[in-house]
Formats: sequence, structure tokens, C-alpha cells
Amino acid sequence: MTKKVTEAGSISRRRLLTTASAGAALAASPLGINLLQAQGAPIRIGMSMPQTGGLAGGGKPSLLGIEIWRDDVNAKGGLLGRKVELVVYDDKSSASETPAIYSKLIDVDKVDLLFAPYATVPTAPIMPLVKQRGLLLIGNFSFQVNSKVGHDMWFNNAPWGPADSWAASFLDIGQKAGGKSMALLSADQEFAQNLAKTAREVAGKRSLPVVFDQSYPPNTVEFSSIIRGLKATKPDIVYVASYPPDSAGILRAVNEIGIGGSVKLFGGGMVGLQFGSVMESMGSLLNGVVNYNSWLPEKSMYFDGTKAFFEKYTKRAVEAKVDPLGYYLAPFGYASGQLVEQAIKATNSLDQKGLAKYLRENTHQTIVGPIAFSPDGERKETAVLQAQFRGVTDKNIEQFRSSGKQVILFPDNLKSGELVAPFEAART
Amino acid sequence: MTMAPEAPAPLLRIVSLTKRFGGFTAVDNVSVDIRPGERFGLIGPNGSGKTTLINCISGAFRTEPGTVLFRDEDITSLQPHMRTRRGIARSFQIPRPFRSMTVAENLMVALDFAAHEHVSVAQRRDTMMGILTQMGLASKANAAATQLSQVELRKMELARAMATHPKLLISDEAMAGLSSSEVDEVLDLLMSLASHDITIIMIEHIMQAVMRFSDRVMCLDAGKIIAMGTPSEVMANQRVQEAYLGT
Amino acid sequence: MKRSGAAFWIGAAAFLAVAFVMTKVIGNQYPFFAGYVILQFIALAVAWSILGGYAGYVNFGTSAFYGVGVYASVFLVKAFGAPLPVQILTAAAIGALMGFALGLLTLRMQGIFFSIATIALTIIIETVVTNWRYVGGAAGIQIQRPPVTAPFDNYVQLLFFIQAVLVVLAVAISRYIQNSWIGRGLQALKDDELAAECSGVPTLRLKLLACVISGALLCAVGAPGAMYLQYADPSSAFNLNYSVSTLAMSLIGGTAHWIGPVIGAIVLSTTQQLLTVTISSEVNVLVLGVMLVLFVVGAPEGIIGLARRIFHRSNEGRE
Amino acid sequence: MDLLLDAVVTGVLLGCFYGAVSLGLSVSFGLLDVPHVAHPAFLVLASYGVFIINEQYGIDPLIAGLLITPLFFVFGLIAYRLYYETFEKRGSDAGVRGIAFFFGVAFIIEVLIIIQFGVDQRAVTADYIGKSWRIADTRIPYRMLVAFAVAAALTIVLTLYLSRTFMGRAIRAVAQDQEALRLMGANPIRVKQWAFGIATAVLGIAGALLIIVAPVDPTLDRAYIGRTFCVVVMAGLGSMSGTLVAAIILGVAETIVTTMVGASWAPAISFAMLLGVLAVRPQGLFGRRS
Repeated sequence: MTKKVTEAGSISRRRLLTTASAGAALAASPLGINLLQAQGAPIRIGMSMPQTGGLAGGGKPSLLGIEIWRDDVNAKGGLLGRKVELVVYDDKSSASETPAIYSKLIDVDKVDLLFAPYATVPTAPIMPLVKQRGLLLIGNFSFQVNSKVGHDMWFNNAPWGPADSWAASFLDIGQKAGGKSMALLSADQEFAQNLAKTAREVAGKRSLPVVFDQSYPPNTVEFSSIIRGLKATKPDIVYVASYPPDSAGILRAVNEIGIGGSVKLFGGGMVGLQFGSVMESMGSLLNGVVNYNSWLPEKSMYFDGTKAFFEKYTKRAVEAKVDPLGYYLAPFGYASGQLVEQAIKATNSLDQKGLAKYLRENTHQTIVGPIAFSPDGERKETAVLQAQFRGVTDKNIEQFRSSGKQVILFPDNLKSGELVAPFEAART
Repeated sequence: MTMAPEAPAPLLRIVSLTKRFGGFTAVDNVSVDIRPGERFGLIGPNGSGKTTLINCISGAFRTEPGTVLFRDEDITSLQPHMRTRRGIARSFQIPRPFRSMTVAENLMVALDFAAHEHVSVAQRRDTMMGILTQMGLASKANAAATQLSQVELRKMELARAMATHPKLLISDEAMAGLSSSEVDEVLDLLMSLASHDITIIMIEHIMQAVMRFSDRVMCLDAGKIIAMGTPSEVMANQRVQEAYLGT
Repeated sequence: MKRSGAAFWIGAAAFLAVAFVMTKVIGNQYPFFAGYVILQFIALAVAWSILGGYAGYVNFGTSAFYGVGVYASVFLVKAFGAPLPVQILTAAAIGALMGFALGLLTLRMQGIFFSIATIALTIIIETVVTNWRYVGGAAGIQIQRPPVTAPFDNYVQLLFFIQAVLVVLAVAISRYIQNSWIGRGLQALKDDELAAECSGVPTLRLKLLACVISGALLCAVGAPGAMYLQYADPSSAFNLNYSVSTLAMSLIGGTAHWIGPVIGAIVLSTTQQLLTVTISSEVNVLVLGVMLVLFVVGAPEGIIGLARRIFHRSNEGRE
Repeated sequence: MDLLLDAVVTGVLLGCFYGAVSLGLSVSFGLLDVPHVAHPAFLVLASYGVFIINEQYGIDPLIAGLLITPLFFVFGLIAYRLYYETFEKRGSDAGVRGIAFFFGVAFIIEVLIIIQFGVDQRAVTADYIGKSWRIADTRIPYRMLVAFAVAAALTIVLTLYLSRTFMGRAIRAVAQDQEALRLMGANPIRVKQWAFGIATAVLGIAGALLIIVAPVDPTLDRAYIGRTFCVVVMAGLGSMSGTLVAAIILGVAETIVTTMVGASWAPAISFAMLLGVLAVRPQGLFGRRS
């Protein structure tokens, strides 16, 4: 599994770490040894990752992606002639664990680079700390976590782009199909609420009436009555921001109760429909749903190294007991590694400021496509896919490996098909 | 308050006391006066309402309707600890010691919380040892409550009740399950307490003990008073005999 | 008695002095981050066992009090930019009120029914906060720390020291209660509520007192949590983990003496902190489960009970 | 108005589901006074058992649930023995430490499931999952009808068992008065152990229902601690039909609030109801204690 590094002795020369004598005592690394090890000491990348708790289903494949990058880069001889090591701790999906973990990574482990944990909740508490220390942080699928903090050395690997682009692209598709009203159903949890907020704002700007707007609590078992209420408002566009356990429940209820002939477009922000086990168990229920994604096995999505990555991932996912498909997070974990790899090679140093400058000013080629950042550290342009499930059958996870099962409708440059509407028609 | 000039004012006065549990009436319109210094026996078959009645007197149950007067004060709506502080103490049918404490600590709780005047810790300890000696438990002062034998537990319950400086002591079947020599021991204790100006209500199944002890006996059946008088009068009462022998 | 009192206060002063000196000589921030979490759990466990240990009313709502403390701070910061001491005092006042409400519940409920009622209370409060948009609702909220004030040069060090003060406060209160008539009354009512009443113990008043003190402390301990994380979201602030950990710490340490929860919290939260940065996987959760089971089965009176037994045995051996 | 009617129907079905997953607890906690906070963890464990059988052999989840009941029965016998030896036998303070013990057990089960199955959620397949029954404009999911039928059947079987068989009556007697039972010549510990076995065996089927109604993940048990205890306490301890009725009241209240006020308030409402019941009628709506 994760490789944990206990021996001290990194040669990082970051200003902030030269301050404390007691810190050095804890790390127990006399200067002399540091000098001796200078050439051989590995470059260490520290992070916490949710490996237990509610976010573990995303954290584990994400970590596997990063580990595959580590092995690839080490097979090529490492960076700056040094091996790359990962220092990974479990944050139990909780915000309250990460400040201590990142403090340990920075002050005791003295890692050379920091990656953020998967998702917004564990990331939010470390943003001020990292900003205060002036450290580079590669984000991992958190949403708008830097908007209030304003850290200029933050770079998110996620394809989100500008905050409202996600909702905007989905509503574009719906309005093009003739949608005149929107229903909004969201989970009462942070990510879903943030999505719902931007959706409300975008709908407001376009004077699109929101005819239904409800949040449901975590662990809701039965969505029948919610779906009935939604159906009664006869919306054209249904925007759903949900979490893995609920996404399945909502789709089941939609299938059982029906959603009405008015609906042209259904989906948008359903977390969970990207995970192999969920997709497998949902099977044909998925058909017709237009949902966001980050990577899909469509022709337009293969870049340099993508295919090789998934060959490795598919093999290793089995023994690691993680998502067998791993489209959603794993390649982006790999891309995080590619980002720092390119920056280190280009600047030929580990200087955090220099790396940040390089990342901000250039476009980077990764296995998930070219990445360029805007000043807030998010993608310049959104690369969130909106894709429609088509012709999915039951109990078959392998079908999702072939193209055409999830047809990309947005963005235009990656498009692989057209929307089939209305929703009910697309379900058969 | 008006007082009858000839008779001494009753220490405890129960007026039309009724206690219902749902549809079941456990105590049904009971009125009785207990005189100061009296040794009062309360008998009746199982489930006749004896324990319910004393729960109402000590405040464990609220009564509705009915009034309980203690030394001319209406205590019907007082919480149990307030009644204890006014001088009503009781023991329990099934002993309820403070299990995590020693015998001495059990008594100290009562001394700390129910003592009427502020006295020093040293004085309280003396009082405690005095009561324990009187009860024949002095040697067990530092024993854990859970290590006591049955008869010792009964004695400790009485000792703890005594530590509250009661004017009225209610003893709820303090002799149940004891051997005959132990019964005599406890009975002697109660007699000696009574001679120290403490009014005692004794609930008991062991008839010889009741006969020997009581000035006056009341018999309850199905929550109602069926007989009251001297021990021999009550024992001779036809309804009492029926109630005990069963129909 | 007198001498042990002096020893206690000297110890407490020395503890605070060490905590303060640490903030001056240790430049490495990690000890303060991790230490804050450990101190927080010590204070929680001590505060919890005033009601749960002394009075025997098992409160499963630690997370409710903690979360309310966090959100009291969030609200005060957002609405008035209130400074940390105001946050803590206000949280304590709200906690006292919540404790009073909880105390009224003890009128009608005992044992597990009381515990279930506290779970219900937690879920209700969490739902209300989740629906309260002003403090961020379910989406969570990021908060800015104000600049740190002298004599500290780092906010986490300040929080660390404040939490140390709260620990001393909680322990001092707990110790006072244990040694006073309140403690004996609580112990009596824990053993047998009716017998206590009939021995003159004002049980309701004592229970209310214990609930109010415990509640105020639990909330006060939660209050700096907002500034520690600089972020709050309902599912983290009201995490069931706080309730279970606090309960586990008190039981593992032993509830008969104030030192029990202190020891239990140090053992368990240090272990958890260590595991987080060593094994760091689901085994972490497994350790909590196994420790809980082992201790309640093998050492019913907790570590202090175990220590007493060993002490007794070695004494007997010598005689 | 139609929506309200729909809400009531959905609520009754949802309530039946809540009832089915709470029935075991109604025996273990309601009748035996065991503070079984690991009940939902056992439930999730049963769901995973059903998942394996369904996945490997394609057997219907309900039948799979029936297949694992004997296993769970034995599991229950062992669990009670352990609990008895360590707590009830020693007497004092079993409550708090019992709770802590079962919390520990719940955590251990959670982790074992994660180690074996990973953290992803799992679902089963059956003909009645994902389809619905149409009456006029209303469509009712078949899986909820299954929940209804199973809950009703379990309640009837348990009620009959507890009232008609010797062992059943002994179980009810042990809840009232252990001494009386001893006088009848039965060993109360044996009786309780048997009852705990039954309470756990019922979880086999309830677990099947859990994974039929919605997918499960290893930490799902935490969501059901509050719910199941809420149902059992609201019902009043130890009444099987009372448990079902209380669960239905809860389900209906939740769906009506969801439809009329908003789903995000649903949990507050059901637990406020529980608090209200506890404050006004501590013995529960259909309690055995007077």
C-alpha cells in the first residue's frame, strides 16, 4: 500500500524550515548527515488522503493514480537525479484531522512538496496554513476552496474552471433543447450545496425560473416522495447535485416513479455515477442521464500517456480493492504528479516560488489533456464534461470501458455526440 | 392552625390520600393520624398498598388527591429530600445502599445533606460513629456496602435513616428474610430507637414482631383500611383474618 | 487535604508554565497542532465525566455541545468580529443553557433513555445548523483569524495555550466537585436516586448543576475549534466521533476520580494522533474499537481501577 | 392533496422498512435490556452477506437473507454469551460499559467490512428492484412493497412466536420477572441467550431488506443507530406490533415533512417526536411498563 517514510534527513532548504532548532531536534537530522545524503536523498511529496470515512471511495483511487506516477517517474530515474517518495497520512475524511497532519508534513517530515487531500472538506482547513507558510499546494478536486483565501501558489488539478461554468454548461445544453424552467435537487452537504448555489445564480442571470428547489439530508433512504414533489412541478431541466449513496437512490426513484414527459435534461452534478461499482449496480437505470465527469473513454479524451496509465491502473486496482474503472479521479492524481514533474524539470529546482511561477505561466501537457491556470489557481477554462449515458445494460462493468456508453455533449472540442431528448425517450 | 386542646397534635396526618396507577387504585382514600412517640404497625397482604402508602408519605410518589401534614405543615407537594430534612426518614423493603461507598460514607451522605444545623466534620464523624455503635455496626464502618450480609444491610439502612435525625422513621419490612435471632436483634434496635423519642411506622409481615412492637396497628387490603386498633384487636378482626388467609 | 490542594495548584501552575514556555522555545508548529487536539480531548473528557462519571448520566451529545461551541464562535466572528475570549464565554453561556435543558430531561428519563434523548437532541441541533444559511449551512464556512496578540507570535500557539487553560479550569472544577458535598451527592444519586433523595440529597438540583457545568465546559472547549480549523461544516463539527471518543476516554481512564478522564484522554488521543501519522489507515479505527472492547471487558474501572488493584495487591504481598 | 396522499402511502411503506430493521432491536433492547448499539452494524454485516450470495450465485436477496439467518442465530448466541459473561454476570454499571462495548464491536465490524470489501457501496439485483406498480397516476416501487410485506410477515411471525410458543412466552416472562421464570424451572440466561439469537437471526432478513431498498456501504450503520433506537423507544419496549406502528408513524411524519416543508428538516422532525414521546410518555406509545 502506501509507502510511509519515517527516516528523516531531507535536504530541503526552504527558508521557513531553517527557523526552529526544536524542530530540528524532533526531526533529528544533524546537518552533516544532510550534506552527505544530498545527492541520494529522495524528493518527498507529502499529503493526507481520505482512506476511511465518507470520502475514502474517492481518496483511494486518487492516491493510486499518484502512486502510479511516482513509480513511472522513478522508473525514468526520478527528478533532479533523486527518487520521488510519497508521505501519505489518512485524514479519515474529516476536516479536524488535516491541520495537524499538514503541520507534521511541513515541520517534522519536512517534505519538499505538498499535495492537497481529495475533496473540499479536508482541504479547507489547511489553506490558511499553507498560504501563511508560502507553500505550493496542488489541489485535488476541491471546489472553490481558494476563492476566499486567495493563495497565489494554489493549483487545482480538477477540471472545474470558473465557478459558474459547471452549471452554465449544463443549462446551455438544457436551454438548447428547449428548456424553459429548472428544478434543483441537492444534498445537504458542502459540495452539493456549492453546486446548487452556482446553479441558482446562473439561472437567475438567465431569468430561468426555478420551479423546485430542495435539499435533502445525508442518509436519506427513500426518494420517492421527493421525486413525486419534483415531478409535480413539471420542470424542463432537472439539475441534481447529489452524493454517491443518494445518487443511486434518486435514480431508482426516478425509474420507479417516473419524472414526467416535460423533462428534457436530467442530471448535472451527481457524484457517484463516475464510480465503477455504482455504475455497475445502477446498470440500465443510468440511460438518458446527463451527468458531469472528468474523464471518459471517448476517442477525444486520449492524450499522450493516457492509455498506458489506464493499463497500469486496471491491473493495480484489483489488488488495492479500489474502483476498477478509476476514470474520475485516478488520472488527475497522475496529472498532479505530471504538473510538478514538468515544473521541477523546467526550473531545475525545488524552489516553491519558482515552481508556482512556472505553473501559473505555462500550459502543461498531461494525460488528461492540456492544463492552464487562471490567477485564482483554478483551470482557465472548464474541462468538466457533460455526458449522456446511452445503451447501458445491467450488471456489466466492462461495458463502460468502451466508447459510446457515455457520449460527451460538452465541451465542444471534446464532443462525441448530440443530446437525445426528452429524458424519458433517452431511457429506452 | 387549630388544635384540639385535649389530645397532643398528631405528628403525621394523612387526609383522604389516594394513589392511582393508570386504572389501578393502589391506595384508596386513606386517612390516619400518627401521634408523636407512637409505635405504629402497618400490615396487610402483598399488594395491599402498604409500600405505596409510605412512598406517598416519603414523597417518592405524588398523591392526587389527598393531603399529607407533618407537624402541622402541608408537605404534600414537597420533594422527598425536603421531607427528609423536615424529619421523615425511611428504610427500603429491598435494601438500597449506595453501592460504591463504605458503610461510613453511606451515613455521611445522610449527615451531610439532612443535618439540620451546621456542624463540623469532626462532630459529624462522631455522630456517625455513635449511630454505628448503637446499631452494632461500628466494626464495619470501613467495609464496602456491597460486602455486608443481609442483616447488616438492614441495620445499615436503619442507621442511614437515623443519620438524618428523623422525628418519624418508617421501616419497610426491615426483617424480611432474616433468621429469628436476627429478627429479634433488629426488633430490639427499633424498640431502643423508639425509646429515644422517635416515632416509628413499621411495615412487617412477621406477625409476632408486629404484635410485640406496636402500640397500634393498621391493616390495609386493596388500598383500603380494613382495621385499626391495638394489636390484639386487629388480629381478632374477621376481615383481617380473611385477608391474610385468603378467600 | 490542604497539602494535596497546594500540590494540585502548584502542579496546575507548572503545567501552564510549561505550556507557555513551549510556545516560546519550540519553533516547530506540529507539537502545537497535535497538542491542541490532545488538550481539547482532555478538557472534553473531564467535562463529560462531571455528568457522565460522577452522576452516571451518559451523555451521547458531546458532539452537540462541541458543535454548538464551534458555531457560536462562527456566528460571533461573522456577526460582530468578536475576539476569542468573548467567543469562549458566550459558548459557555449557551452551553450552560443547553445543559439546563438537558438537566430537565433527567426529570423524566434515566439510564439509556437519557442517552437516547441526547442522541435525538444532537441530531435536531445539527439539522438546525445545517439549515442555517447565515453560518454557511451545509456548505460550510471559511473564517479568517484575526492577527495574533502578544505575548504569542503564532495563532496556533495562542490556541494551544488557551486550550491548556481550559484544561486546568475543567480539571479544577471537576476536582472541586469531587471533593465537595456536590460530588458526594452526585455519587449517592448515581448509586441510587431514591435512596439519595430519602437521605436528604436534593437530586434534581444537583443533576441540574452537573448538567449546567458539564454543558458550559463542553461548549467552551468547542469554541476555539472554529479558529483552529478556520473552517466549519456541520458534519465535521457535529461528528459522532466526539461523542464516542469522549465516552471511550472517560471509561478507559476510569470515572471514579477526576484523574481518570485525564489519563484516558491522554492515552487514547495520543494513540490516535500517533496512529494517524504512522499506520494511518482503517487500522486506526480498528484500534479504537479493540481498545474500547478490551478495556470495558478487562478493566471495568478503567486505568485508575487497574492501578488501584495492582497497588493493593502489591501492598498485600508485602504484609 | 394528491401529493399528501402520496406522502402518506410512501410514508407507510418507508415506515414498514424502518420497522423491519428495528424489530431485532425491539427484542434485544426492548425485551432483554441489552444496549445493543452494534445492532445496525450487525445489520450492515448481514447486508454484505446477502450481497456475496447474490453476487456469487445470483440467488434472490430475500432467499439469501433467509439462508444466512441460521448463521446469524449462532452469531447472536455467541454474542450474548460474551456480553453476559462480561457484564450482566458482574452486575453493576452494565449500562454505560455495555454501550461502550457495543460501540467497540460496531467499529470492529465496520473495519472488517472495509478490509474485506473496500469502501465502495454495494447493491444487489433482483426483478423487483427498480420497477414499480402503477395504480391510476400513482406508481409505487416494488422494492418498497417488498419491505412492506417482509415487515408485516416478520412482525406477525415474531408476535405469534412470542405469544404462542413455550420459548416465546418464556422470553416475554424473562423481560418481566426473572425470578418467576426461575421458579417455573427455566434458566433465564438460556432464555435470554436464545432470544438474543432470534433477535440477531431476524437481522439476516432485515439486512437483505436494507440492501434491497438502497445500496449499502461499510459505515452505513452510523445512520441507523439513531433511527432504530428512535423506533424502539418510541414504540415502548418490547412490543412487536407497537414497533411496526411506531415505525410507520415515523415514516409518515418524515415523508409529510419532506413533501410539505422540505426534506432537509426531516431528521429534526422525527427526533423531535422521539423527545416529545420520551418527555410525555417515557414508557413509549405501546410500552409494557406502567
